[in-house]
Amino acid sequence: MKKVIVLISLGILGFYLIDIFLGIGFGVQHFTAGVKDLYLSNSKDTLKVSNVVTAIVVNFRGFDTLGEVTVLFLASTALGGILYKKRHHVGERSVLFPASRVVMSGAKLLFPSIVLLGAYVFIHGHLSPGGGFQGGTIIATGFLLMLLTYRNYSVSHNRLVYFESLAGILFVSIGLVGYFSKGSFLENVLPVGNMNELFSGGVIGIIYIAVGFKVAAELTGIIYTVLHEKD
Amino acid sequence: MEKYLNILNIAIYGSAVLLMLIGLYGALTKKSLIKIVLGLSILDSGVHLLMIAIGYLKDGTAPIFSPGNEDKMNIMVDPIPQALVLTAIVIGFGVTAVALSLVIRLYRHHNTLRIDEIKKLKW
Amino acid sequence: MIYIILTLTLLLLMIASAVYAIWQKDLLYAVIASGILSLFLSIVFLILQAPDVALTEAAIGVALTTIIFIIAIRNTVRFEDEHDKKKVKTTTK
Amino acid sequence: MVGSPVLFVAIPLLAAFIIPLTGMMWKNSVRVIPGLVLAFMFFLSISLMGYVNEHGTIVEVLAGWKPPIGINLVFSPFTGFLTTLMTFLGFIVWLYSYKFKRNVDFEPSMKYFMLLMLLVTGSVGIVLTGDIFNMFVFIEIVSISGYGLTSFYTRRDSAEAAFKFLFMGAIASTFLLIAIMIIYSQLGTLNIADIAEKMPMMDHKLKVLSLVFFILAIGVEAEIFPLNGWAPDVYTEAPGPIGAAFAGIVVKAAIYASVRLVYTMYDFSGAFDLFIIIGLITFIMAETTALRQDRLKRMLAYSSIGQMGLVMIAFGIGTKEGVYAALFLMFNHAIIKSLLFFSGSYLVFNKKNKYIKHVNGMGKYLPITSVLFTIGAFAIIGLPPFAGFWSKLAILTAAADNKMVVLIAVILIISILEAVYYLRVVNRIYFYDKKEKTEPKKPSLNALVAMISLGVIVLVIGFYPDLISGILDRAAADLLDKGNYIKDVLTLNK
Repeated sequence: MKKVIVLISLGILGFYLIDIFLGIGFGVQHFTAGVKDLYLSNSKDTLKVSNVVTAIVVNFRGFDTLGEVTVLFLASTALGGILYKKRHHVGERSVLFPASRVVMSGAKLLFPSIVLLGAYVFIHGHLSPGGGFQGGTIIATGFLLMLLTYRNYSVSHNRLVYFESLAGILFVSIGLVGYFSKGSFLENVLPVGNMNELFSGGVIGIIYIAVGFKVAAELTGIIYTVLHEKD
Repeated sequence: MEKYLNILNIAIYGSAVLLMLIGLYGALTKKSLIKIVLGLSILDSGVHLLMIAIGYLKDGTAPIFSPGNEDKMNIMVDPIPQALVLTAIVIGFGVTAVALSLVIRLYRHHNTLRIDEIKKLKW
Repeated sequence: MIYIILTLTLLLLMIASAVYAIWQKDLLYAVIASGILSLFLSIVFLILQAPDVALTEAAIGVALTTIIFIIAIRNTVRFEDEHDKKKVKTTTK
Repeated sequence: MVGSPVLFVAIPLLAAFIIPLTGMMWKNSVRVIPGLVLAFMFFLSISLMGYVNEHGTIVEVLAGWKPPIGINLVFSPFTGFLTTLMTFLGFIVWLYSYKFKRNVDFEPSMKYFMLLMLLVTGSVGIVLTGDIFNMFVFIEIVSISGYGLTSFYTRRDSAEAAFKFLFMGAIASTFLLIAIMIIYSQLGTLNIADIAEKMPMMDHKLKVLSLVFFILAIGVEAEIFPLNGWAPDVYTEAPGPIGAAFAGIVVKAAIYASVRLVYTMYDFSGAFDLFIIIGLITFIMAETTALRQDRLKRMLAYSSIGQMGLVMIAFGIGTKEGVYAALFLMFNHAIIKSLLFFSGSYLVFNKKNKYIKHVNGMGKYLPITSVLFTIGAFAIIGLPPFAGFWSKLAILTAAADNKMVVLIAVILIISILEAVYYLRVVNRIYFYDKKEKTEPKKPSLNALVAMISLGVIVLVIGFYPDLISGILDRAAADLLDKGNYIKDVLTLNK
């Protein structure tokens, strides 16, 4: 009975959604006076950032990103609170599968390159696809690989907290520097440089590196907390 | 070419909406808590696809001014939905992580994942 | 043309893995299916000219979400209808 | 200018990132710093209110990009009023729970205060922001801290309540994204003022559908009738002060969001009738359910939902008197409901299920708390010398001006129901004998200060409603002046 009601309401919802979006159309310019062109031209001419998505995420709508980083921070905080146990014994880590020697040496070989790849992705966030979130996630997957392969591989919790906090403080401080020197939070205070060079885009690169460290530390922390969750 | 674009139009929006409906169906009817969270994450994927599809421009290029690409501003796809989806994906992951930790704790209390055996989740 | 067929195939596979993920009683398989869904989704993002999003979806959707689901399954039960052994024991006692 | 609206968000986030570091060195900092931050936010909002009264709305540009490119924050008489109210309540909640969980481990208390601070920050962000996607981000911040705070007690069924909340919240956030994308695909902008200006260009059908998705999404946090299934559980299972924070802060922010959408962004009047209908259903359903509750916090939760329905009705009237009444109701509800949650949780302290019968005879054991609860109960019913009377009077006058006789009748009848269940509790406090042997817990000094200051506000506003009516008047005029909002944001005469 419940399924029937659910199906009927989903049918109604689906009908309206299809109706709306087919009406909107695909692959065409939907609006004439939107902000899209402003973003594109400002990113090219004012900020000299080649990856427009990065320019939007870090500068034009950098406030969203600050909120987003906070959401991850909150998620890891809430996670720790939810899974908290009174007697703070770190339980045995759940091992998903016993790792063979091949996997072990493979992981050892792969780990540095994964971290390097992640660092590359967030350092070049304003030039090529990628950025702090992607790079941070890639680094976190590297740690995940090590945590899964080696039973007694551990990440210092304090070190994660340091990275997380310092990166967050760096992000907000850059914003506040912009506020106090130029009058607007997160405003660019550094020279923008030339297009398609590593040192371009002013504070964007620095903020994305901070975001990368923060995301990497937070995601590793989340995985670490959940992995140690075994009765 | 018009005709094919039309097919893609229906296919992309249709599959995005279908993904959302499948996810919602799973979240609303399944009994297992993990299945519910899985449904929610599929629902999220559908919405993300929908958002990216709105920003797409026929024969567009990615919104990156890489060398040799600097003057293609008019045919670049819309970068704003992409930025929004980036934010939404990360937020979605945060919510999923919190949801799964709640699931683990519920399991610790009740030793089951079935919502019909956990009293308050019946509604 | 090939491009359209590729897109259609990917979309079809995506829907199929979503349906499989919801239908499958074995949660582990379901979660893997949803990871595969994310993989296809990230390729679709790439086709739709969104490389940034594709990268994020590949890293977060495919790797992290899947692994965190697997850890959750590891800590709870693997099958949708399964009751925990502890509980069964206490009821039989 | 003494400060700027962006500090409402920047400073708490900076503090949130610093707290884990200082917590390693000085453990007490995890509870002191959030309090300092909340106090700072309160004083900042007061000083900005003073500025706004003289010089008009402040529009703060972020990242140096003027709207519609960048995100902007709007501190107008209306948003400023709500910000002041929320930050004040946030500080009071912090003060009340300062000693909370003092004796247990360090980590949970750190999480509690951090999540509380970010809950207030997120709510203030929802109110101040002038961008719909930014609003989505803040709503998520509020939701996630809400999930964390709800599941704070590990020994109770709080995880269930939190999961229920999360389930609704996750679906709501996808609906919100859909609504945002519909608007974006039609108008190409995310700035509220810009959208409001371009709204006539939008197709009527899409307009209606996007509003429906918005209401479905925000309705979850705003506790609108079919979407409020999570609320009673969350209020019951969360720590007592968090109930107050939800009723006083989060719901206010969500109501603000829906009001901002309907009053400023959308331009068709049918939405106002929708508000009245939703409000009436919510009001009637919640108050009749509250009558049947046997747990104190659950009763307060349903009463809170009912009051929100009343606020929706008042906003739905749509005239200046209606908005004035709604704002007055919001103010009163925030103060009074917090007082009720605070004193109520001491009246049923240490009881497992917190039934209403546990308050029996508490008048003798906890005299001050009982008096404060009674003041709160009388005030929320709307008895004359208390603050609640003036807001009820305002809404009845507003309805009478518009000749909505049925509305007046319904509000009066439901108010009698409300009086019945509140007076029942007061009756139990004073005229029943205490049965249990357990010693009631005496409120600590900080909690007492928090409760008494709220009680004093209720009394003072009750005797001198003129103290606040000027602020409310300006806020109401500000909300109704849509053209001015658009002009302020888009032309930016800073």
